[in-house]
Amino acid sequence: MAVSLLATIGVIALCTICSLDASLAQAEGHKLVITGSSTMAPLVAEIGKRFETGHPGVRIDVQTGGSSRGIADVINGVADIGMASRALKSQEQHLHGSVIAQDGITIILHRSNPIRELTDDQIRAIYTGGVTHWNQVGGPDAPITVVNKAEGRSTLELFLDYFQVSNRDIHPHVVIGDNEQGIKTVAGNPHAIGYVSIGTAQYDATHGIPIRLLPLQHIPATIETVREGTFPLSRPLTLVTKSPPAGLIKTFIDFARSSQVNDLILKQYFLPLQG
Amino acid sequence: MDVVQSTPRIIPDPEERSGLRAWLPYPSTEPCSDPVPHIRAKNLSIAYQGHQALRNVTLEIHRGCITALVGPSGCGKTSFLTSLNRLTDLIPGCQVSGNLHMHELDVLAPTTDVLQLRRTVGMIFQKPTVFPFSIRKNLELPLREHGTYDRTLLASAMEKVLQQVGLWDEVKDRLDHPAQALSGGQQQRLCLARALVLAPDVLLLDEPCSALDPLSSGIVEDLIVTLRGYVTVIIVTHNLAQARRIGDHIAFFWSCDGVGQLIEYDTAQAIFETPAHELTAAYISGARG
Amino acid sequence: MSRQNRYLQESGTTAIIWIAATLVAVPFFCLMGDLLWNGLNHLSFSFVFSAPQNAGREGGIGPILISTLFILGVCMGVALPMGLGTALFLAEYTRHDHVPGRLIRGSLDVLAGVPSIVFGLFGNALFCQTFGLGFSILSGGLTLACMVLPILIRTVEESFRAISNEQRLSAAALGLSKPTTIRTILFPAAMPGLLVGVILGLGRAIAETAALIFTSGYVDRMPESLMDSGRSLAVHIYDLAMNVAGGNPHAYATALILVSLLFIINFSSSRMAARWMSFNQLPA
Amino acid sequence: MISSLNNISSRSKGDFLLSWSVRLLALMAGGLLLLVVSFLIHESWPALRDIGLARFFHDPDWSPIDESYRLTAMIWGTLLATAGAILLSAPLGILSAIFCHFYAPPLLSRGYRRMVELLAGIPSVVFGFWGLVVLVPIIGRWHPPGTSLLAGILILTLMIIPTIMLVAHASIAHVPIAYIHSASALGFSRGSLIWHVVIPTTKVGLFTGILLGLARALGETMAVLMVCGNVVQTPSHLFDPIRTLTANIALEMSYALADHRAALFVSGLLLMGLVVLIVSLAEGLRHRNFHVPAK
Repeated sequence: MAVSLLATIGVIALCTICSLDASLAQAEGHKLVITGSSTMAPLVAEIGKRFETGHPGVRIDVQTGGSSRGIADVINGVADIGMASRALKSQEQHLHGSVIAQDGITIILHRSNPIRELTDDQIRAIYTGGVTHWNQVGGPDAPITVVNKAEGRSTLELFLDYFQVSNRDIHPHVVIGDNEQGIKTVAGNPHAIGYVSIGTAQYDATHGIPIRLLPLQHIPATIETVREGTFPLSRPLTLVTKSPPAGLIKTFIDFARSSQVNDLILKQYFLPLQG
Repeated sequence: MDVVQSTPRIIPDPEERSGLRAWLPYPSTEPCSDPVPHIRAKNLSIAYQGHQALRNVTLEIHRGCITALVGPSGCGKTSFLTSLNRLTDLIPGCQVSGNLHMHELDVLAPTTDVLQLRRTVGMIFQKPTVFPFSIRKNLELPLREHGTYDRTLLASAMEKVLQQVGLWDEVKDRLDHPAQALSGGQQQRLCLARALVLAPDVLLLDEPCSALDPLSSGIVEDLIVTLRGYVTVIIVTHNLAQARRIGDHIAFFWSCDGVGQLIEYDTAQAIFETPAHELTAAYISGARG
Repeated sequence: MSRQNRYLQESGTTAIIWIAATLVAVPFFCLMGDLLWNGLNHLSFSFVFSAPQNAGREGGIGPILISTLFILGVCMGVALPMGLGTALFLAEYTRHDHVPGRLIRGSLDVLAGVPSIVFGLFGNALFCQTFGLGFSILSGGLTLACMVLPILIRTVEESFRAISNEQRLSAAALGLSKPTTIRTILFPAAMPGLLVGVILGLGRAIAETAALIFTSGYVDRMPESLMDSGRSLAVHIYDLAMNVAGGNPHAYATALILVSLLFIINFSSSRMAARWMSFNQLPA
Repeated sequence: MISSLNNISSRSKGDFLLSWSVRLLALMAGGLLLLVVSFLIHESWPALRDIGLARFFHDPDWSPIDESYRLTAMIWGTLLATAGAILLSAPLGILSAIFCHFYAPPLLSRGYRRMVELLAGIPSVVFGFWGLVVLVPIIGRWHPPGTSLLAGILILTLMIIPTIMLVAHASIAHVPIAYIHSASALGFSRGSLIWHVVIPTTKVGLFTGILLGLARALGETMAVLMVCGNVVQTPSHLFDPIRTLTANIALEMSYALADHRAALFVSGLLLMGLVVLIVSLAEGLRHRNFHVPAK
């Protein structure tokens, strides 16, 4: 027994070493690590799957975390491609961004909430604590649960930017990370208000999740208004690389920008570049 | 085979020794008649963590004799015994000094191969210490460790020693059963067999009967007597009657100020009938100790 | 004290204690009942073996089980030899009260108390970034190995220490060398303890989430090598519960599987330990 | 005169190999703590150097985007959640250990112990999940949104009861049976036997259990992350959402950069220091407890 146990340990160690060897060999050039924006992750994962079927032996690993993480991982070299659901900032101009689709940010409520529209001022008041009860904005008699994004998420930055508020002035009840977490929180609480990517929200709303997307400045939050350019809170979905894309990375980015993935982009309720 | 003058080495070649030298006799010289002492200790002292336990023991033990070490608890008998096969190495902080020779072998020299030493010096403890596996494996393990792998040799050696200790008929049908299922007396006899299977020159016994019931104790004692003439036996015992029954020589230890000393060493007859030291006389008469 | 007073006091104490015991038991049964009630509906053969789809709302947990096994394999593959060696050193090669042993033991005690999230930080900084392993099963497994090492060493060392010294002495008296003594006598005797240690370590590793999020990552696909990122069961539950609207049903089913795995591990370990003991110490 | 040297037991090759390899492994295992600590310090060094310890307590708030790194709200969150959990679980854990020993019929006692052992094995993410889908909505109905300090306290309580109960159980089992017999012979009732004999003799053990529970509660991440709401604020009542130090790390680590990342490592270091202090206190107590012979 003792001997067999020792042997087992030996075999495990050997296997570990072998597979490590094999995997290191495999890792060269055949695997793309993509990290960043939770808004883009489901879309890029789908694109990756399709890319893999056309390129056998290639593996696309997608990890979420937020746009800032995508940028950071690319700079650190942990990821080959970063996902940022916003345009590159002025201090990030040394990186290379390739836009693959357009998206917007929408305010979401629980579907049972009778409110159909909120003005920008009302939203600002809700988020900064001026309005704490739904009946102050014509809703039911219930306290408002304010759902805010965690820092480092581009959705938060764009939201703050649009409403001209500082994150310090916001008094949230719940802080969430991913878009999905925000949707889940709002879907689970009839008196919550949150803001997420239009694509993610619309996808979930059409898949039976009880949320409602509110219009902004009377313009409905849909893919069409984003396309027309009328929706006020829109943003580009960008793939970021450290150096100008080349090799497999370039092939992948070109693929993601091509019309071959339009159906995937539309399915996630984002706006493709062409068509 | 002439053992008397020769054997400066204690490491015979494995073929000859692998437990199988029919483990019988050394020659039929009368016990204790060998003029060259088997074991010579000179000024042997033992200290634990700087605290002296045994001081300046000098004695000569003869081949084939049974030497009994007697004396009250804590007077260094067991320490002396364990220094003979250098089990003292295993006791943290134990320091042995002085001269100790077994034939020509310098037992205490750092270069001595202790594994070979312990192979030729068997030891039995107060409590039976069978290993937690089968009877067969208990006996085979030491032989394998010392280089005997042949199955028939192993089997014959096992049968011989088990017969020697009178255990064969009791266990021959359950050699593969756990040794710990045996009774205390049987376990102690198995330990004896396990020591004998290596065909030792010297056998150290540390109160081998004290944890046994009187019946088993008697059986083990009788076994020890049968070894007289073949193996040099050194036995620690608290049982004076036993020492008198089986001992050829008696070494009487006493603890002075917490330090063990050898008070008197002589033949059993001399010790019990004409003790030279008053402490000895008091102890054997039951007045002290 | 009057007799009646005393009676009242006694029955009051009894009542309080029964209430406390019930207060502990009720949430446990609620939790288990809830898991069973909501998890069993979704449990099926295909759930266990198929791949997750639609962020885990559909499909199953096949690749996640495999990733979990890989992570545990790496963890034990590293922790077991290290733990065994260290325990051997502590129990057989150094004295209990000597400096090296005390230092190592002390540092392991401290390590045992380090919160798992801190291990996550450490693993991320060392394995993912400094060693360049990235988000991978290997990083996760190594991080977990650091985490379970103290508990493994502690149990194995205790079981070596529990072996009576007479066994060592009598082995030495037979001229058995130290490696032989360890291999043939001490190791088998310490086996139940070793098993318990492995089980405890496995239990801790399989339940771990915080340390894995930053080391082995989120990817829920079938891992092809140890360098791939892989999602463990616990991370999957976390993700379904927190990030996936409509993910609760499958989170329940996954939680049920995870908890049953832990129960099976616990149960079989006590059984195995008992059988090992009886095999060694009682007539067959 | 020669004296025997210890530990030159054998010059066999196997022994040499084995003894050096176990030494090497032990060295590695012992060095692990050093590695962990040095990495944490190395990673948090930029923050300690550039930000300085004082700013973690004197900045206006926690807002890494604006380079503001006040940790006090999260420290309060951690401490309050832990304290609440200990206040609830210590009596419950100890009482249920007493229940097991003195009140429950043998069969129930065995089953109860088994149950607590199973409870101890349930992963924290399962506790968190259950808290999120069952407990939080219940609290939410009462006082929205439900994710709150209270939810954190309740879940933590459930998680550390097994630790406290099992340690208490073990130390009660160590009470010499003679104490109990002689107290019974003096005509003590069961209540006063427990109160005057069992509790005083097991004080140290009970306290150790509580300390270990405390350490577990302080270091717990996933469960509190899932049920506490994660808002950075000093709670003013039980229904306020809070963020603990651990949850903060788990939440922000994935995208933290530069000073922000270093600040998270600082909070990790802080946490580790705190937990290590408690654990070593508990270990010290436990050893003392076992070395005092029962007289």
